[in-house]
Amino acid sequence: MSAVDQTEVAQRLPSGIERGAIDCDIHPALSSTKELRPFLDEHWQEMLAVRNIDGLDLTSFPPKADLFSRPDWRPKQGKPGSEIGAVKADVLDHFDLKFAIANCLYGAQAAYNEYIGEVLCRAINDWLSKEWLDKDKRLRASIVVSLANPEAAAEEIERVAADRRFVQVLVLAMGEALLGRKQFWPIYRVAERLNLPIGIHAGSTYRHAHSQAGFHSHLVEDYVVQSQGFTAQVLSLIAEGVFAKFPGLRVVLIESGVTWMPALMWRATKNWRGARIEIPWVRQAPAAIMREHFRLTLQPFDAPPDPADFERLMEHFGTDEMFLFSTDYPHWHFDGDDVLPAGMPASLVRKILVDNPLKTYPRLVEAS
Amino acid sequence: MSVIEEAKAAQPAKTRLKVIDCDIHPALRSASALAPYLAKQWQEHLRDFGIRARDPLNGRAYPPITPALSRQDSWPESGGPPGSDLNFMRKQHLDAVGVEYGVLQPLNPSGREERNPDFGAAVCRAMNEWQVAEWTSQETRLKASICVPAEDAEASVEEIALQAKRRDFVQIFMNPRLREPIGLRRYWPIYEAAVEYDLPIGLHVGGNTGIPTTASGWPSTYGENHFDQSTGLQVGIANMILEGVFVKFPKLKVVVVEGGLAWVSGLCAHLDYYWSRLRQEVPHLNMSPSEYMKQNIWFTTQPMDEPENRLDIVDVFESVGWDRLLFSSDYPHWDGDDPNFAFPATLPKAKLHAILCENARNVYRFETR
Amino acid sequence: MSVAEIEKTDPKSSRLDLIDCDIHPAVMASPAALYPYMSTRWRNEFESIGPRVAQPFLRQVPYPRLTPGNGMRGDAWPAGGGAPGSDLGLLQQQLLDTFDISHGILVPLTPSTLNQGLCAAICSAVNEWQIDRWTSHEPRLKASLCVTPDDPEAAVEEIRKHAGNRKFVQILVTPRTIEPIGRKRYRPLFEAAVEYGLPVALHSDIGGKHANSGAGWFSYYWEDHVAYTFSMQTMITSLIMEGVIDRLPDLKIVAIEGGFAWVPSLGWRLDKHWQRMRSEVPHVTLPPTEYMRQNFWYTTQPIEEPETPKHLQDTIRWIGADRLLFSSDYPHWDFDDPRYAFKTKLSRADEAAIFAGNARRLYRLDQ
Amino acid sequence: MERHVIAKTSEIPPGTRKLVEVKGRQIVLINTDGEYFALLNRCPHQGGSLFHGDLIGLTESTEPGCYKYSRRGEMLRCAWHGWEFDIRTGQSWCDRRTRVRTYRTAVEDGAALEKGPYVAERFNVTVEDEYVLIEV
Repeated sequence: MSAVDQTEVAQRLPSGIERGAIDCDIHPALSSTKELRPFLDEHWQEMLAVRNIDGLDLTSFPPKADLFSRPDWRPKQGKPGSEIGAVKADVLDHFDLKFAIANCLYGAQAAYNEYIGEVLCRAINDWLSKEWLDKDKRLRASIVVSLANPEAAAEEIERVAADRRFVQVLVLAMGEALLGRKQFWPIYRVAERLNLPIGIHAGSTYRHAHSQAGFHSHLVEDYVVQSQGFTAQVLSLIAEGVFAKFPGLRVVLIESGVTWMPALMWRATKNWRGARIEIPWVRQAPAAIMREHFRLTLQPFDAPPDPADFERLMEHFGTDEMFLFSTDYPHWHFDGDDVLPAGMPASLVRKILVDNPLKTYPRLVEAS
Repeated sequence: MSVIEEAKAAQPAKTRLKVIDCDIHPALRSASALAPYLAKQWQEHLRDFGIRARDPLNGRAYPPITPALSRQDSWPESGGPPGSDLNFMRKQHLDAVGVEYGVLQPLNPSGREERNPDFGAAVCRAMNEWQVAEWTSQETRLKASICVPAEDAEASVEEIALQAKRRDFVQIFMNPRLREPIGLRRYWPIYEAAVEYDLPIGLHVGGNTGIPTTASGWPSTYGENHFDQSTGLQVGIANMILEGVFVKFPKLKVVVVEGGLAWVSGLCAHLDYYWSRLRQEVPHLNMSPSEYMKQNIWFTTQPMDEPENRLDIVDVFESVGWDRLLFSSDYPHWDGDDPNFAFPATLPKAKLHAILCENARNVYRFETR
Repeated sequence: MSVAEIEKTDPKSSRLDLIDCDIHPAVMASPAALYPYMSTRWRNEFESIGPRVAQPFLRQVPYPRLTPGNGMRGDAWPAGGGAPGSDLGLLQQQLLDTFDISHGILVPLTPSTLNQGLCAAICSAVNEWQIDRWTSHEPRLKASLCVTPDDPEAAVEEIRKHAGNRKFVQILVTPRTIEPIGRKRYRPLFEAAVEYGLPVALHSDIGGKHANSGAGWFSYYWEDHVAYTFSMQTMITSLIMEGVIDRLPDLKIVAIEGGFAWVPSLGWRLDKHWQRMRSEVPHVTLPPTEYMRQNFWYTTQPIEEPETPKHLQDTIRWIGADRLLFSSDYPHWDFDDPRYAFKTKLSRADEAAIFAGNARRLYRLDQ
Repeated sequence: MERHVIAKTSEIPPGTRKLVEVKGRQIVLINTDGEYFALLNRCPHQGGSLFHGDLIGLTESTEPGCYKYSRRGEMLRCAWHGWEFDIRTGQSWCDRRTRVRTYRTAVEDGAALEKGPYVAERFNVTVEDEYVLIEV
C-alpha cells in the first residue's frame, strides 16, 4: 500500500490518523496485587495477605501526576488505565487501532527480593493474558520480567511466549546493571530466537541515582533526565557487543523521547573511530547500529517548536524507519487527537502508524 | 530438650516501676488526615505525588513482615492503622505497662526524606502540628519529636526555633542515613540549634536515601535490610564523632533509637584502635572516640538483643554503661519490647530503674521543659 | 576511491581573533608544585593519605584511556620531560603561537576529594599556583577560580579572596556534585558568583559520588566519554527547575567539554515537560529554553561530527550561535583544531562570535 | 613523479620512524621489520600529527570478548583522536571513505643512485651507503 495523503486520512477519521494504526505503548494499570491472587500459588497468596505486599507502584510514575493521567482519561475512581472499557473507548475504538501493545508498569520489576520479583512478574503476565488480551482481540502485550535472575527471566519468556499475543520483552530503563552486560544475555538469546524485541521503558528501579549528581528534587526533572538512562543503555548494548552476538535482536526504546538520539549517534561514532580498539567487536559505525537495531516510540515527542524543523530532525536520524506510533495512554503528552507531531510529512505517517511497527514486531505480522 | 518455660515478668505487678518509653510510633488515621495541617498547595501535592523519596516503590521496596509493620493485636477497633487511635493506645500500651512519659516518633509521611525540599519542610511542619493537636495536647504523658527536613539545615533550624518553645517537644527527630554522612558540616546548624534549645537529637534507625543499606549494594530481603539499617546507625555516630561534631558541640546529646546495643562496645574498640593509628587525619579530636561515645550518646534498648545465654545481655549493658540506656517499646511495631519481659529477672532493681526511667528523665528533663 | 586530504591551512590566517576557552595546565601529574601553597596540615595529608576520591584505583582513572598520561595528545609531551600541559614554553609554541590565540582560559582539573577540608585546600593552592606559575608569565592566559561546591561556605570564602583579581575570569566547579547543583545548599555559591559578576563554569568530570549513569556503571571509556554530557544535562535541568536562574537572572553558566549537539533536545524536553508539570515547579516562570538562551553558554569541544556535516548548522541555529565558545581542550587526545573542528562552513558573523566574540563579552576580556 | 632521497637506511632501524620534509610536505617514514612506509604527516580528520602516534597491531574480533591480533606495527594511530591507518595503504580502519596519502618507497645503494635521476636536497649520496627514496 502506498503512502496515504494525510488530508485524505484526516477526512476519514476524526483523530487525524489512519484507520488500522498500531499503538506501541499503552499502559494497563494493575490496581492492587489482590488482582493477582488467582495467578499465585498458595504460599504467595498467603504472603501477600499476611505481609500486605501491595502498593508496589513505581515511584517513577505517580498515577495522579499530570504527566501520567490525561484529564479526560482519568476515571472517577481508581488508577487511569485500570478499566478495560475505558481503554477500549479512549484508545482502541477512538483511534480505530488494529493493535495496541500493553506495557504494564508495576513495581514487580523493581523488587529487591528476586523471588517476589519473579512471582509477581509471572502473575502479571498471566493476568495480562486473562484480563486484557482475552477481552479484546486488538490487544497485544509485553512480557514483564525481573532482571534479578536472568536465567529465570529467560525461562519466563519462554513460557509466556508460547502465547503469540505477547510480542516483546519489557524492562525498565534504569536498573541495577547496564543491559549490555553478559549476565543478561540469556534473555537476549531467547528473545532473538522467539522473535521478541526487547522493550526498554522509562522508569527507574532506584538502584542508582538518576543522575551523576544524585537525585533531583522534582518529578519533572527525573522525567527529563530519563534520556540519560536510555542513552546509557544504547551505549551499553552496543559496547558490550550484544548485536555482534545476537544480530537479529531489536530494541525498542519506549517513552524515551526521541530527539536526543542524533547527537548521540554523532558523538558515539566520532569516539568509536578513536576508541574502536577497546571494543573491536563493534565493526560498524555505532550510528549505523542504532539505525538497524533500535526503534523509538513516538510519545512523548520532544519536538522542536517550529514544525518546519521536523523534517530537519528526521534528516539527522538518517532514516525514517526508527519511529513507532504510540499514544502512551493514559499518560498526558498531547491533547485531543494531536497525537502526530506537527510537520510530519504524509509519507511518513503510514510508516510510523503501521509499516514500522509491523517490521519491528514480527509477531504482529502473523496476525495481520 | 525441655519445654520452654512460660515467660516470666521481671517484676511482679504490685512493685512495678514507672516506665518512660522513648519510642512510640503514632500513625495517621489515613493519608488525608494530614491535610488540615498543610497549605492547600501541599495538600494537592501530597494527593498527586505522595512522598517521593529515593526509592523505587514509595517505601514498599522491602515488603514488611506484617501489615503496617505492626503487632497483630494493635489494630484499633475503631478502624485505622495501628498507632492511630489514642484511646486504644492508652488502653493497650500507656496504661497497661504504666508509661509515665512516652516519646512519639512519627515515621510517615516522612518529610525528612522527601526530595522536593519545600514540600519536605511543609510535611515536617504538618507532622509537628499534628503531634501537638492530636496527641500531646490530648494526653500529657505523651511528648513529641520535632520532625525536621535535615537535608535543608536552614529550614530545619527554622522549624526547631518555632517548635522548641512548646513544652510538647522533647527532642529533634532525625535519621542517621542521610544524603551524606550525618557528621558533615552541612548538618551542623541543626546540632547548633539542638544545643541552643537543649534538645537531644533522637537518631531513629532508618533513612530512605537512595544509598544502599550495605556498602556492597542492596540486600534482597526485609530481614537483611532490617539488620543492615542498624549498621547505618553505627556509621552515623562514628562519623559524627570523627568529623568533630562533639568537639564543636560538647553539650550535644544524641539518643540512638531502635538500633540494638550489642554492637556498641565493639564499635568503641574499633574506633579507638584506628584512631590511635590514624590520628593525623582527625587532629581535631581531643579524646578517644569511645570517650565521646560516653559523653554524648545514649541508646534505647529495643530491639533487645537476645543472646543464646540470656544473661549475657547484662554484660552488654555493662559495656554500654548503665547510665546510657533508655527503655523503648517501639509500640505498636512487630518487633516491640514489653518492659516486663525484655529484661532478665535477676537485674538489680536500681539498674532496672535507671534503664526504665531515670536515665531518660536525665536526658529529656521532662519536668523542667 | 579518493584520498581524503584536508586542505592545509595556515593556522593564523583564517580569522582575526581566537579565544580558547578550555586549556588544561597539568596539575595532578606533579602535585608537589602545589605544596608551597598548602598548609603543613594539608600538605602532610596530601603526601601520606592523598586525595581520596570515590573511585577504585589509586593511580589510574576508572576507565583507562586510549593514550598515555590519562588520554594526552601524543605530540604534547615536553621534550624536557614532565606531563603535557606542564611546560609553558611548549604550550605557547604549540597552542598560543601556532593559532595566534589572543586569550586562553586555563581550566585546571582537580580531584573531587572526599575530605572536604583537603578538597578546599587543593582548590586554594591551585588558584595561587595558576597566578604564580602561569598567568603572571603569560598575559594571554586567564585563570579559573577553583572551588569545592559541596562545601559552599569554603567556596564562597575562596571566591571572596580572589574575585578582585581580574586574572580570574570565572568560577570553576565540578558538575558531579553530591546533589544536583540547583538544590538549595549550593545557593551561596551562585549568589557570590552574581555578586562578583563571574560566570560559573562546570567542566566534565571523570568521577563523582554516583554511578556514571542512572542505570549503573559503564564498562568502557567509549561509553563513559559520551556520558560526560549527562552531568551537563543534569546541571542545566537542576539550575532551571530549582528556580536558581529565576532567582538570579544575572547568573552566567558555562558548560565546558560536553560538546553541544545535545543542547537542543534537552531544551525541547524541558519545555515540553515543564509545560505539563508547572504545578510542581511554580517558581519556574518562563519556558526553560528561555533561560538556556539567556544564562547558559557551551564550549564547542569535543565537537560532534554528524555524518552529514551540514547538519551541525541546524544544531547551531537551534542553540543560537551566541551561546557557543570555541575550546581546544589542549593537550588532551580529543583536542579540537580551530581550523578543522567545524566541518561545515559557518557564516562570517557566526564564526567571529563562536571563535572569539562570545567569549570576549562573557568574560569581559576587554575590561 | 620525482624520486627523493630522504634518509640513510642506517638512520631508521626497524621499529623506528623519521619525520622528513619533501616539497613543503611533512612525511612520516616508518621502518617496520625492514620494510619502509611513507605517509603524509597530516591526519585527514583534523590534521593531527601521525608522526607522534603509536604504531600498533591490527585488532579484530569475531565476537564479544575476542581480541584477534595481527600485523604488529602496521597500523598507525593518530596522535590526536586515535584514528587508525593501515601503513601499507593509508586506509582508515573505521571510515572506509578515508585514506591518508601514502608514498611509494624504495631502497637503493649509493652506487645505483649515482645513475639518477633523484632529488636529494639535503643529502650527499655516497657509494658506500644505502638510501631510502620516496616518490612524490
